[in-house]
Amino acid sequence: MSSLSLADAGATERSESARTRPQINVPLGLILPPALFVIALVGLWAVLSATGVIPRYILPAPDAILNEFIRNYPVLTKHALATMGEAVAGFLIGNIVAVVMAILFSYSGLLKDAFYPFALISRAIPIIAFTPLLVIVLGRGQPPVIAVVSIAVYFPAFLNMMRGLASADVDYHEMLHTLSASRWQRLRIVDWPASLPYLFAALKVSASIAFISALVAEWIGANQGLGYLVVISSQYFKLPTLWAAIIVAAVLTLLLLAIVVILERLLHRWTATAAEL
Amino acid sequence: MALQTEAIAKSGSLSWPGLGPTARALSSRPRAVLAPLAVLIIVLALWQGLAASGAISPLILPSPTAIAGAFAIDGGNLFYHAAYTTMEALSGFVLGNLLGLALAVAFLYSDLSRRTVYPLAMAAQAVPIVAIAPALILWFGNGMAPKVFVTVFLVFFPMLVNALRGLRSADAEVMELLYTLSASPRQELVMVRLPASVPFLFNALKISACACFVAAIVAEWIAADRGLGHLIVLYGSQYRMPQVWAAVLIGTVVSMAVYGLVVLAEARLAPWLTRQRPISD
Amino acid sequence: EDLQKLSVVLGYVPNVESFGPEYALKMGFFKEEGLDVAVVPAGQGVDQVQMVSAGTVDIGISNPELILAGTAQGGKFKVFAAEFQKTPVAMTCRKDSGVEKAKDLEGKRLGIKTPAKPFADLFMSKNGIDPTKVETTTIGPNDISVLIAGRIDCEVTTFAFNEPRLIEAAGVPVNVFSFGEFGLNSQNDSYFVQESFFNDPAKKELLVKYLRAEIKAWEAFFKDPDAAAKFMVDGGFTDGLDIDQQTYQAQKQALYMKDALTAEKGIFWINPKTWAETAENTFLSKVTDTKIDPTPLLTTEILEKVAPPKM
Amino acid sequence: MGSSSRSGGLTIRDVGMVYRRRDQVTTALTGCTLDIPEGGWASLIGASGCGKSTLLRILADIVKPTSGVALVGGVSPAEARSARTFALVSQQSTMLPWRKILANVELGLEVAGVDKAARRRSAEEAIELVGLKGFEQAFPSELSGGMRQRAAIARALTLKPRFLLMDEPFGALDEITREKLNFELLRILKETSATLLLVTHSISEAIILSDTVAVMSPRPGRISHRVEIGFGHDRTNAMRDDPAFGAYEAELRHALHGPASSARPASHPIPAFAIH
Amino acid sequence: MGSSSRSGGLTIRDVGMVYRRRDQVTTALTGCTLDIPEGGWASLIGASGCGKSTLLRILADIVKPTSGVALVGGVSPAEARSARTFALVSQQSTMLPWRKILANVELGLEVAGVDKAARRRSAEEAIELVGLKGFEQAFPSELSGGMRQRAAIARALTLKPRFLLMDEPFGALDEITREKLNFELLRILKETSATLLLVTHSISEAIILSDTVAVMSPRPGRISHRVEIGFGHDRTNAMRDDPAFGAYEAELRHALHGPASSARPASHPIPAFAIH
Ligand SMILES: Nc1ncnc2c1ncn2[C@@H]1O[C@H](COP(=O)(O)OP(=O)(O)OP(=O)(O)O)[C@@H](O)[C@H]1O
Ligand SMILES: Nc1ncnc2c1ncn2[C@@H]1O[C@H](COP(=O)(O)OP(=O)(O)OP(=O)(O)O)[C@@H](O)[C@H]1O
Ligand SMILES: Cc1ncc(C[n+]2csc(CCO)c2C)c(N)n1
Ligand SMILES: [Mg+2]
Ligand SMILES: [Mg+2]
Repeated sequence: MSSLSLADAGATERSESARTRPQINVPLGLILPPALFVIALVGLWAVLSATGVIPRYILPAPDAILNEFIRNYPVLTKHALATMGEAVAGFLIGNIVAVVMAILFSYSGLLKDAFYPFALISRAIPIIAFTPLLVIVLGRGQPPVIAVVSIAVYFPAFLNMMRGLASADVDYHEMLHTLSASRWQRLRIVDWPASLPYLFAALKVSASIAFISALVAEWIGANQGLGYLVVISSQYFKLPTLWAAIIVAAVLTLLLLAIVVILERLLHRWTATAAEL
Repeated sequence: MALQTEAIAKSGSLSWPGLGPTARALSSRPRAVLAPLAVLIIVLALWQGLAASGAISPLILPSPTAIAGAFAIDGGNLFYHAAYTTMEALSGFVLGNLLGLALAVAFLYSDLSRRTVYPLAMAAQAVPIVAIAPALILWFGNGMAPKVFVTVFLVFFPMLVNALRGLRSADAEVMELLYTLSASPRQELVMVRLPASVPFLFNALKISACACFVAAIVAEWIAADRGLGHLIVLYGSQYRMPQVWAAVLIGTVVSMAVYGLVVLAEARLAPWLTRQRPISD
Repeated sequence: EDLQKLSVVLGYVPNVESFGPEYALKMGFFKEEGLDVAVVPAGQGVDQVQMVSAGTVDIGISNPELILAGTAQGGKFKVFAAEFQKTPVAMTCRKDSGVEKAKDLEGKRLGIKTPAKPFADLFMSKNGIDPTKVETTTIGPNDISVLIAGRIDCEVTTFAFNEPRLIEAAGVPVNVFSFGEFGLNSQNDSYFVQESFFNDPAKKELLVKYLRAEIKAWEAFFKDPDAAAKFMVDGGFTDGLDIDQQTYQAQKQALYMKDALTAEKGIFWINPKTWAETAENTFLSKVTDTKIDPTPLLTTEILEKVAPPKM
Repeated sequence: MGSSSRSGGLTIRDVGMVYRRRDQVTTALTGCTLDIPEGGWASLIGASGCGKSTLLRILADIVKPTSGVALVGGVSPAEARSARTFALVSQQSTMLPWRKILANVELGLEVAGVDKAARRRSAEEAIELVGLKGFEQAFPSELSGGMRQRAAIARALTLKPRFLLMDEPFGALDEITREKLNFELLRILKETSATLLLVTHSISEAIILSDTVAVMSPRPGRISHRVEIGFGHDRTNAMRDDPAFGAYEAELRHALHGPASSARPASHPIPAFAIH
Repeated sequence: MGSSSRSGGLTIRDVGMVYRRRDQVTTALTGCTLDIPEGGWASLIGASGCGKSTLLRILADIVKPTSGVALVGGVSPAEARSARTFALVSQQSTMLPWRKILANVELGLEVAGVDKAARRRSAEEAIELVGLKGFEQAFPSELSGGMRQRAAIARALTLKPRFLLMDEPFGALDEITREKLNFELLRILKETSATLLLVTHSISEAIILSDTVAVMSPRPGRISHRVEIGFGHDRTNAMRDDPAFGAYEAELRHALHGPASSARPASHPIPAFAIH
């Protein structure tokens, strides 16, 4: 830390974990650096494409993809909506199940003893092995995709919540213990607030997993969605379509992340760090 | 009832020591071993019954005994491919986590890098591997490299997010102490931020202990001539389901073993995390 | 009136290869037969043999190798029609690689999709190619960019009228080696159901109605393949179909669907000789552990009732 | 003195406590015995690390003694805890950092299921009593050390417990605030006929607030001395002038520091007492 | 007294501090002025929440005053911090929970880049000094409150700083330990000619350890009184018997509590002082 920052550097440090950090009120300052960076990257990409360093049969030039967006946006929109629905539904289901499971495990020794290993193992199984089964049980279309997303997404939240629910300072627990608080009160008053930083870290991870797993699942068992579009367009070597679909997926991922970050700020003001993004 | 006298790991994950010292767990807390064992036996029995009843096609779900049979027929081959995948997965695990941690540290000290690179790292997570596989093969050839790349790619992000959060979780008072001691940023990192982030770091390691195998297998699934992913595709295309499930099972067991190692490492490296709570009911 | 439900899973993503089911559906031919048909598109990751064996769909359209492999693993199927008399499966090579005949493959680089590995080996051994002299790499399921980039000289497997066209469109001329001419013929896109389904007389009757309606669609295809391609592209069954490629495919495909047998018996006829060859190859390539006699699998009973046009 | 018709006070009988950490064993308490009748006021004084907090934590059912018996109101600490008969003010004045002061003070009543309006009222009263009015909406991190300590006292007071277990509750307070709170505490004890066990480092505070002062000696911690304070329960600040007060002080000092130190806390045996 | 040839002591000139929290504004300090010459010993006493810690935190460069100037050794707190001329013992005796006591005590020297053997030696010495021998390998959570506090003192002492800023370092200690450490501190101050600024709630401790006692009055915090203690730097416990000691006590009490209270800390205006 430079001596220039003087005391307010210390104050900033303090705010990071225990206090509200002053919000950066200039959205421009928030948006500008990444925007400039993206513009620079696209420029580089255009140059590399034009000079043939990036072959077009791998990654088309930016203008080809832009053209694809203009020409083909109804198709992209249709598939994007399908994927978004699946990813968001899976994200919600997976995370809610994870949180509920973590809570049950944290407060019931028997449940935890009996099922914790399986909760772990389920993540270690490659979901691809599941997909045909899911397609057969749930039929083709969105349900198996949502199931795959839920399974892929639950793990970070589950693990982080198991940890977060156990993370509260022992002193707090001793206090509640002497107050003879019920399990529910311990959860509500201490463990839940203490676990929020863990939960939000997990939600950010799973926001990214949600879309990739929706895409992979669509690749296997769907007839719509960006993953399907990726497969179809790769089967017919339509690279502009393929990359347009990828870009849409990436943007949607960022959108979901942004929602998580905003939620974090709203729900958890006392530890939220400004400008996570 | 008040506190139990033997230290009970505070963190939930600690008290189930993975595939580690089962014997010790059995002697100190038999339920932690017997209960899952009971669940396992019930599940296997139902599964066997279901498969035997013919309700589920053997081209979809083989019986547990058939899977066990696959090991007998094809064990050597399975283990050869599993070793290959393990090498890819572990390389990706190590490199990906180091990358994630390094990025988190960079983001911590450079706001600009965080604001520019973080969204892109996030967006990159949404790029389906199918789509970039041809590019990977083109650039990295067709050996382990592209698989390790995919694994790194999928592993670094959980570490990045958790590490970033963990590095910021240091207690304000402790940060103040280091500040008044005029610690350098590096000292602050090594002495406070990293230790404070240990619970988060281990969670990321646990997430990726499983994810690295899934990632390596998916990468092999696309184009590989070796590894469990290759076996799953090849055997799958021939409907040799017991072998497919055996390959899946090996992958699962090996990644659980890695998970168990992470758990053991955590208990070793972070003993202060085990301060015990009073047991209220 | 009461329509009877029936479902069919296509052999691939909807394209002119599956013109029959899609056109019959669109034109109401199935309805005319009293059928309510659900057409399930396929493509990457969809396995028709598994779906039929699990009862998820009634009719599957798939490759004989897969139907035989499924049979070897305990599936019980009945094959009642076949789209192709000659397999469209092919090896595609860059013209500039100089591979003009099979033997030329020696000293060249061959890209192999994982499921095609056993057949690639068989292809080489059947055609006197020393596999140790061929540098092989595994490629992705839809990967033609490696070939375009020149990292490999040839790849298996491709469809004769699909990938070659795409590769040439990217500026790389190719030679195509149709597997049928190299001892690996097979009746691709064979139509099959579970044996129990076929053994139910009421259901068997549905198959007759189904095939009758589909054949009616195929008659339209043969009248005007170009229009069929246009129908598939405009129908929006698959996003991103290309009219030029589909027109090309339609014209080529017709040649693969007809031969002496269909001229004598009718299109979609089942050729036991081809099946015997495929069964032999499936065994030789170790995809099945035993040599399967395909005869009990095959039936021309439905075809005989439908009496497709002889072309 | 102080003992009432109710079932019992605080009983500590032959309590021992051994902490095991990894390789090492710390014997924090051995053979501690102490009885405080219902309604009685007792203080615990002793050197740092001698086991005072441990004893309180045993009574509060946070740790279980490795030997001996502790009773709170005639029942085990666990039962007393379930019945919510005691309140503990812990040494580190624990506040939930994400709750504002008002919510932190309300916490005890909230856990006990008291309705919102009533607990708000109690909390506001207690906050006023400890001199924190105006800081209801501050987070704990925005208070000074002494203010946080007072908030913790306020939380315990809202509970109107039968037994008050306080671990150096006034340690971070200046003399005036401390004395004011001492007398507020006395008033409340009398109003509610509560039993008090107080850990303190101030001998005079111990005398002012107690019927019985127990002196603990360290390594291993045990109760080495007991001084009964004969002031009855009507206490005024004037009792400091009572010659008895000085005598008690001397006795306690003596008990704490050994025979030579009864005049002042000065003459304990440290090597270089007067520094050139 | 105490002032040396070095560049400067502690200077607080017209310092004001306003904390803003969300909607509310707390004026913690206004127009505080205080000079402590190099090598001088000063104490800060005052009511809980009057701004003592804030003042120390300003000198330690943790917070920046909203007005006025603070200098440590003639330079800004930030520069003093970089130059490592001061050590702070904070009110909450911060320990890194993942480090054992020895490592926690070594921390300051470790940060300063002192080699392993030397810092180990210093730390062990300091640990011995504060009476924590035998607890080097314990985690902070395994120590009593007073023991943690002593560990924090030990850490500061290892640094042998030019300026010692101590925020109630002895608050959680019993009288004996406290007094022992008082005199150890005096010895070290003399040995190192360090400058001391001590926050304490004990008037007698302030007198024993200071040349100057500054009295702060609350709301908003300012320095309302300064008492010079004329005992020189050779102090023994005997000074307690000096009539001057009593006079200083009375004066400080008076300054703290108002005119009526010079005799005892008792007569501050609380409503019901004597309780029936
Ligand atoms: N971070 C903060 N944010 C807002 N207000 C604060 C903050 N820190 C301290 N204050 C306020 O500043 C005032 C002075 O606090 P300070 O900690 O300096 O008091 P103190 O004299 O050290 O008291 P004590 O003897 O109780 O430790 C208090 O009113 C407190 O509420
Ligand atoms: N959790 C623990 N694990 C191991 N040892 C402990 C633990 N808690 C306390 N001890 C040890 O027990 C002894 C008594 O500690 P305790 O906290 O009861 O002392 P105390 O009398 O309250 O001291 P203080 O006045 O300093 O607060 C100490 O030696 C301490 O190191
Ligand atoms: C028009 C067309 N139809 C199917 C395929 C997929 N495919 C390529 S090779 C092959 C045989 C399997 O070994 C199959 C089914 C395609 N690429 N193009
Ligand atoms: Mg204590
Ligand atoms: Mg303070």
